[in-house]
Amino acid sequence: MKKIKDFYLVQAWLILIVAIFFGAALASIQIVLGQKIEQNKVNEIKQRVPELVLSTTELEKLNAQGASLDVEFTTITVKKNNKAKSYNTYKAKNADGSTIGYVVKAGGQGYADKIELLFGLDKNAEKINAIYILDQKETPGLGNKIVTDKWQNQFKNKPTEALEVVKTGAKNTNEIDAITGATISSRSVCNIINSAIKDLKEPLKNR
Amino acid sequence: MTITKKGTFSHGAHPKEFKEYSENAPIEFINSPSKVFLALSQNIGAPSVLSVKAKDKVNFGDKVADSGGFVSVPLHSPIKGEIKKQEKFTMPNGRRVDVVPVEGGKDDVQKDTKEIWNEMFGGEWDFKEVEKYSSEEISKLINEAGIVGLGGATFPTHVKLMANPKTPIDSFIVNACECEPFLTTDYRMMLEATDAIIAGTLLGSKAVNAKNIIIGIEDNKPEAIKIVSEKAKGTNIQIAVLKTKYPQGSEKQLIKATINREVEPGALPSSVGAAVSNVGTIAAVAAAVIRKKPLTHRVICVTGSGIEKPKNIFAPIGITFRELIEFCGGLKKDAKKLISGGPMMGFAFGNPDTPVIKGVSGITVLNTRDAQKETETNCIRCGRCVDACPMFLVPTKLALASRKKDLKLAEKYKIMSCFECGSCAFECPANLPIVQLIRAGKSLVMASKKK
Amino acid sequence: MSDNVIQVSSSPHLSNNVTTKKVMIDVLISLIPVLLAALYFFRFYALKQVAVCLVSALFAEWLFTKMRGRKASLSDCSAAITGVILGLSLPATAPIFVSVIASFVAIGIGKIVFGGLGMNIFNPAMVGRAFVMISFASLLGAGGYKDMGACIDIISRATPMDAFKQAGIEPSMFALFFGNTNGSIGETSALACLIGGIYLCIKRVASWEIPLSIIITTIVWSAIAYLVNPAENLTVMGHLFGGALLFGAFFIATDPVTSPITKKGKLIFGVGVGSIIMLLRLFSGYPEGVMFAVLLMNAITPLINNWTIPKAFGEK
Amino acid sequence: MTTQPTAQERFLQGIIPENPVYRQLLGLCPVLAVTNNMKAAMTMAGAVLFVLLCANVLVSLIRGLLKPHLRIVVFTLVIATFVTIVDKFLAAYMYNMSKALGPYIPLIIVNCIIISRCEICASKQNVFVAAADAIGISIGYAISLASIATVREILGTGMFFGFRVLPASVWQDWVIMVLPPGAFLTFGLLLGATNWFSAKKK
Amino acid sequence: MEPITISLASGTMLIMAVIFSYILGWANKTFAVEVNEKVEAINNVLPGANCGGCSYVGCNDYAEAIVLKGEDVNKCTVGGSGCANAIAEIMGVEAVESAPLRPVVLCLAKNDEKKGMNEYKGETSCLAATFVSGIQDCVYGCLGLGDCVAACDYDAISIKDGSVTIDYSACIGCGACSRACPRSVISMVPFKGEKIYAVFCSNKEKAKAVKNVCDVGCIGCAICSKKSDIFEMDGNLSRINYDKFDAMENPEAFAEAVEKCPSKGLIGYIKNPYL
Amino acid sequence: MNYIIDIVLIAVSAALINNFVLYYFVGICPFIGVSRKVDMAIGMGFAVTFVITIAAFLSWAITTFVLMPGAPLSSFIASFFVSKEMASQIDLTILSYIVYIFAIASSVQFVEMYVRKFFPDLYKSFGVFLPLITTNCAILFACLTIMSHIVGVDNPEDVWDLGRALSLAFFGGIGFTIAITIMAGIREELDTCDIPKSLQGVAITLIVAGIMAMGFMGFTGVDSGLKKALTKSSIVEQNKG
Ligand SMILES: Cc1cc2nc3c(=O)[nH]c(=O)nc-3n(C[C@H](O)[C@H](O)[C@H](O)COP(=O)(O)O)c2cc1C
Ligand SMILES: Cc1cc2nc3c(=O)[nH]c(=O)nc-3n(C[C@H](O)[C@H](O)[C@H](O)COP(=O)(O)O)c2cc1C
Ligand SMILES: Cc1cc2nc3c(=O)[nH]c(=O)nc-3n(C[C@H](O)[C@H](O)[C@H](O)COP(=O)(O)O)c2cc1C
Ligand SMILES: Cc1cc2nc3c(=O)[nH]c(=O)nc-3n(C[C@H](O)[C@H](O)[C@H](O)CO)c2cc1C
Ligand code: SF4
Ligand code: SF4
Ligand code: SF4
Ligand code: SF4
Ligand code: FES
Repeated sequence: MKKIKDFYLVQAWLILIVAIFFGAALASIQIVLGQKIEQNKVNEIKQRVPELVLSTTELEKLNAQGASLDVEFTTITVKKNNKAKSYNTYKAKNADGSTIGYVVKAGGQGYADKIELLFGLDKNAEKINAIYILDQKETPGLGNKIVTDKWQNQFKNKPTEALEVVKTGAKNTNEIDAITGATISSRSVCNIINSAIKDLKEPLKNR
Repeated sequence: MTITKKGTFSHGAHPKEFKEYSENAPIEFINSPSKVFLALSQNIGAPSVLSVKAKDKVNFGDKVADSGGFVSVPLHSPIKGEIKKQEKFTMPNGRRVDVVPVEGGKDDVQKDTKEIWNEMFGGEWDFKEVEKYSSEEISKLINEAGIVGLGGATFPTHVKLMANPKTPIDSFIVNACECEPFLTTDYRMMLEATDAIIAGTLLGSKAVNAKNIIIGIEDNKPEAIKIVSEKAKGTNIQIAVLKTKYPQGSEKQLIKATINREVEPGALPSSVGAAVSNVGTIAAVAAAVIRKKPLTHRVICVTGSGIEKPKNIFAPIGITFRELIEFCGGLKKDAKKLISGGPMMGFAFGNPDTPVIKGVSGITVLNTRDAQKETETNCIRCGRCVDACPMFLVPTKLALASRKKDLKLAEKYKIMSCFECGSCAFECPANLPIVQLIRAGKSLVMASKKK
Repeated sequence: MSDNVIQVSSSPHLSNNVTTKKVMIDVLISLIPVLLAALYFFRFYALKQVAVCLVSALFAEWLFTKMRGRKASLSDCSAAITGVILGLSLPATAPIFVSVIASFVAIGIGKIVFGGLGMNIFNPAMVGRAFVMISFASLLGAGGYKDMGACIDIISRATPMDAFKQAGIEPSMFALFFGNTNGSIGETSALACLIGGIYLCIKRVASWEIPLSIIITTIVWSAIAYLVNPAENLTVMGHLFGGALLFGAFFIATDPVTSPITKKGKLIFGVGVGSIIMLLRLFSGYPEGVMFAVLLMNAITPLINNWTIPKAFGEK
Repeated sequence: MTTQPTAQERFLQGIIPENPVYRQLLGLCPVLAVTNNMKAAMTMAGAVLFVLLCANVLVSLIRGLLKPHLRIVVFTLVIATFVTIVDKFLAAYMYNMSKALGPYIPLIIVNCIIISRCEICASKQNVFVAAADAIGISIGYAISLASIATVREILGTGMFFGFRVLPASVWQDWVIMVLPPGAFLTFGLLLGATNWFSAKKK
Repeated sequence: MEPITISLASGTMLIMAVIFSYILGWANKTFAVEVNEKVEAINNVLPGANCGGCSYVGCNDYAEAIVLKGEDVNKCTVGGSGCANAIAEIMGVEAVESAPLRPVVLCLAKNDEKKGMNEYKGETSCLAATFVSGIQDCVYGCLGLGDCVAACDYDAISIKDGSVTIDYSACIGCGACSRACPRSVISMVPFKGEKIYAVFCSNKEKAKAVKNVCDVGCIGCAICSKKSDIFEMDGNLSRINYDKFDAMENPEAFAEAVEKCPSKGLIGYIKNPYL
Repeated sequence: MNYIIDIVLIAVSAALINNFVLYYFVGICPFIGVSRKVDMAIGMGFAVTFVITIAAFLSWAITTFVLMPGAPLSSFIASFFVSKEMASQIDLTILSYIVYIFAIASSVQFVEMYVRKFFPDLYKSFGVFLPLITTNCAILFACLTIMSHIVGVDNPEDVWDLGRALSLAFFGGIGFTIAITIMAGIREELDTCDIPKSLQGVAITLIVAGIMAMGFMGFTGVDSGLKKALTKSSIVEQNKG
């Protein structure tokens, strides 16, 4: 007869106990910290909402008041090439419930890796108010200039029609100056915005 | 008789020929020296065994040593005189060998060298006489005459020229390429002992029962081609005129160029049904079989930019390098390097008092300019050595592996297939001592194999 | 007898008198047409670029060999080639500090850390160029080539490959062939590269297998690309004469140290370089791929050597 | 048998003589991945310190109960748990840093430094020694990360800990330094330099 | 909600742990590798230089040889007697006292004492140089091209004027130099007592041949071996028998033999640097 | 068609552009430790590729079915105890690291046993590498990358299925094999080079890796380029069809 000590599970009693204990401990940590982590993720976007939907003066006013905006999160799914595509959008509302504008999260391929960004639209989805780059891995010194205010400010008050990148001096309202040496990154940002606007213009207007 | 043209092999090198020093110098005859030094191992294989004692008297052509085995040959005295106590000499190839001196006294009258030449190679030759000898008889007579390969390899010729039912030979090739720069020994032999060569060729082919008989000559020797093909009329000998390229005279490359067969690495020519002998060897075979003369003298070409009067000399084996050089007027003031053999395969040596052995086909003396070696740099991996190597090896890897003593790498690149022809080092812009390194590597590989 | 001390050495006692130095000097000679073209089109920009790279490459070689406690190796001229080729592969506009850093990296990290001449795995000049290209992408990327303020007209134009990739402007074949376009100062003139390159091949300093297989591979791939989509792709001629293809094929990919030693290996190497150049030109973010293609194939060279050991004579 | 080192020896050895990066060449992935700026490098070092300390202490406490063939499993379990805890803490309280470090925090689980310390020291010696060992090794690790990160951050961005040290007006960033090739080159050259120094000292 | 998460988490972990410990338990049993404890223990004692001085490929090889093949315990030249004693303890045998082996160069000829020196061009390596004749007349003596220097990992060898000097403070006695020398000029000798004597020549030829090539060589006159049995003739070359040297019965005879050697300075000694 | 393009792009990206070793710095230990000889390197490469694929499969399955919020298996079990609504929110991702490392360790063990039993010859040549692989971060890295494409993805379309997961893992392994084999080739060559003493060994290996990484940077953007070219040609195809 086999001795009890020879059973594999008996030999491993320590592991079993440790496993149960650690499982429980980790679950507790998840319960304690999980909420906060989720909050961090949401906040990262939510705290950008005011600056993306308000003009500078409005923003200052808001900050002076120490007030905050009401933000409503929705996922909008559109059909594209027979496939569903979802966007996370954030509707900013005044205290009275009137819509100020929308913030859309969108992403796409940049020069080196994915670029993820937010852009704010006015309440009729007719003008871009501002953009913000959430995540990018473009070349430092070149492509990563897309995070500079100087470049992003070009997007202020652009109409929501197809934006175009030009290399020498934007003239038309829908033109954006390329970053020298990083046309590809510049173009990628515009393409991401263009395609999101194309998908969302109608759904947003209709809401 | 037929003549084929432009046979050759791939790769190889094109060193400048430098034959002009001695090609037009007819064979001269040096007076017999009063003392000769007969090295006991003059051949590949077992050394000869001394059959006389110190103080014994020997006459011209007397045997002084017996064959020491099957792959070995007897040794004959080239002069009349008294046997002296054995000594040791360092040969140009670095081997330390036993040497037996023979010293002629005052009253010992030496035979005239010219007379010896005439007895061996001169006079009328009747090729019909060849018919009188059977294959076995020829081998036996060759053995008794102590003939080894005079092309440099010094392999006992009777072993090569012996019919062997296991490896039948259909092609007998006479190596008259003399692809080494400077040397003109074989060339002068072809011009001055043509009959003996033709007779020897027929004897050799008879010894191995070969139907195909070929003499391979490089196309830079038109005179020799002319005279040999004239004399060969009426025989079934083919003359293969080959492109001038180093090392055309190497056995495997010659077989490829003449009968388009490739000998595997490590195998002998007989594995593809061929036997190769040097012209000088073949002339000695004729003298041995038909005229019953042992191999006591040979033609040695003393040439090069460091020699006063380059000459082709018929000289006794065992004479010292110094005597030969002095016969040619001595060294020039700027002589820098003494080489036993030609500059591509030959061995440099420092002591001119070393005796000549049967395999020495020439002495090349280079002056300071020709001996100049450019400074060595690192290998630049240019691949010129690869393009030159007639064995299709990668010499640079062999050299570097040997330098690092990385035997595995050396064997992976087939170091043992290298036959040290020197084409690679000749071409190398980095002046890497490739051949020297490969030799060291090969010795390490062999030592590790023995273990 | 002789006045000399007798010398002994191993056979062979003859050599064909080609030395490393002579090989390297031949390369410098073959670069003369390219240098002349560069001087003609870029004037003092070319002079400055080549001179700065040459001087700093030589200084770096001297300094680093000294640091290693080795004898100075300037006399073999290989550092000079590195300097000149590096200078020729930079844009006219590159500032001096870029050229100096590139030279130091080329000689230091590209060559001396491996043990100096003949030991390096990667082409030193390309290591240096890649280092600065990645470091200072804004100066050496396509944008960097253009300098509106330059007093030489061609420098104020976009490079032809880039103009095509960005704006679809077909380059003029005439300009590409003779070289009055913008670009790295050595690459613009296809004619000069051909003259110098053919001289190299005839002198057997460079192996003809490499440039030939690069050129043929490029022709094949660009023809396929053109046939699949003529609207968006450059013509075969454009690919052949545009960018650094000929300069790279003749002067850079042929560096003996960093390319395979056997014939078969060289052909494989060339096909690899050509294919990677075309892969990068057609699909990557850069308008050109010679430098990366050479570096990548340099990395594979030891494997190619390893896998193309020739059969010995007579071996089955 | 050789005697085991004392706590003090363990502590000191970990810093230079048995430096986990330059001497033992362990756990090189994070060394290369997170050293493009000092902040990330130091956060990483902190995370390693926490995990190593906790794991060493815990393993040392239960060392009497370990079965030889199962000990590695226990180590792994312990390490993985603490790594998860660190990861979540970072995500909760240093969200941006956690995003920047990405997968390299969880990769501490397979970092050979920790498992080798559990094996070599914690499973054989008492809690006190194990803790000293963990701190020593972690300091050694931090020094190594700092040395590489300093070079890369200063040359690559002209900054140190996010503060500009080389004025942007004269300094052109060597972008390659913050990219993958720069990591390999910097570490390779620094490793060469340390070898050279230690050879010279001898 | 929370209890569920916690128990599910614990449950998942438990299942995994069970699966895993089962696999490991089984693997442990099925693939148990016999580790020889003695080998392990000896491995811990050996210095781990893996130098090959013991004539095995590495320390581990030697450890195995001791345990499995009964090899002597005193072969490790690096560890010396301390190491041998430790191994002996593990193996439970008596350690034979072993003196450290150290290299001695048996050719003292400087460049100007070697005859027939010619200018040598080629690879700076003694092994490679043995394939070139005429570098110097003596084919037994040191070539001075430094294969031994290259073989020594401890920078203990230097060459000046073609003559080799060993720095015994750096040498650990691994014997790499001796194995590397193609002319077997370096001999490994036990360093014991105050003076380590040696016959500093390697030429095996007869008197005349030696005289022809070297001024300081052993001419094989055998006077020494006739005077004292410490000397033994290896052909024409005198050698010291170090086994007998330790238990020398007749030191006077030995002194006389040294005295009477016609080649002055040929038989000499090295002061033991380890005392 | 689009799906296949997706898989191809993930493959190209994992093998070349974002090479595990030269871009993400994972698997450096074996990359340096086992790159001295080419045949060893190839053995290690294939062992990693094999294990990484199996581990990716396991972790994909566990994440999808057990760990992620709303995973079928865990919510099924939980639904016995709480409401369906609540059950679908059970989130066990906190266990992911532990689960992955165990999945890796058991697949290594399993592969080792399997190969030892059924392919003893193969075991001789690459079995020795298997235990080393457990502590190779490339494997865990692949699992984590797959997880990041399953958990917390905004767009349900972008959640990776098994095919994408395996493509990443398998070609990531191939990329590792390519890098380590090239490195081994170079290191064999370096054996005959005169490298400064202090740089010999790991230091020069790192420098070579740095230069290789520069070379691999040339591939940047090839995926977008390919995507553009491929989608264009597939549109042409669709139009035809
Ligand atoms: C190392 C390196 C990194 C680069 N990084 C980027 C980048 O992040 N974004 C970008 O758009 N272009 C980048 N480029 C430049 C592209 O290759 C291309 O030349 C450029 O996008 C062309 O833009 P331009 O016409 O504005 O000069 C980089 C180039 C190099 C050499
Ligand atoms: C590189 C090389 C070159 C050779 N050149 C010649 C040559 O020119 N003439 C010659 O007779 N033998 C030459 N040999 C020797 C031949 O290979 C072969 O040994 C010889 O022809 C056989 O004839 P034997 O035994 O009569 O000497 C050469 C050998 C080598 C390795
Ligand atoms: C030898 C050589 C190699 C080059 N290699 C590359 C390369 O790999 N990638 C690249 O983008 N440009 C390379 N260039 C620069 C381009 O050939 C050329 O100058 C280009 O048109 C400029 O575009 P870019 O700066 O945007 O890359 C190289 C130039 C030379 C002379
Ligand atoms: C045909 C040829 C091409 C060369 N090309 C280059 C080159 O592109 N870059 C370079 O740095 N050195 C080049 N060299 C010089 C030299 O080979 C190079 O610096 C070595 O890599 C140094 O070890 C070349 C040399 C030759 C013979
Ligand atoms: S490697 Fe050998 S066979 Fe080949 S060329 Fe060199 S010496 Fe001749
Ligand atoms: S010829 Fe010389 S330099 Fe060229 S590859 Fe061969 S060994 Fe190297
Ligand atoms: S001198 Fe050097 S090689 Fe010789 S035994 Fe001593 S340490 Fe070893
Ligand atoms: S002792 Fe031997 S290895 Fe050392 S230099 Fe003399 S001959 Fe060469
Ligand atoms: S730390 Fe990444 S493989 Fe070791």
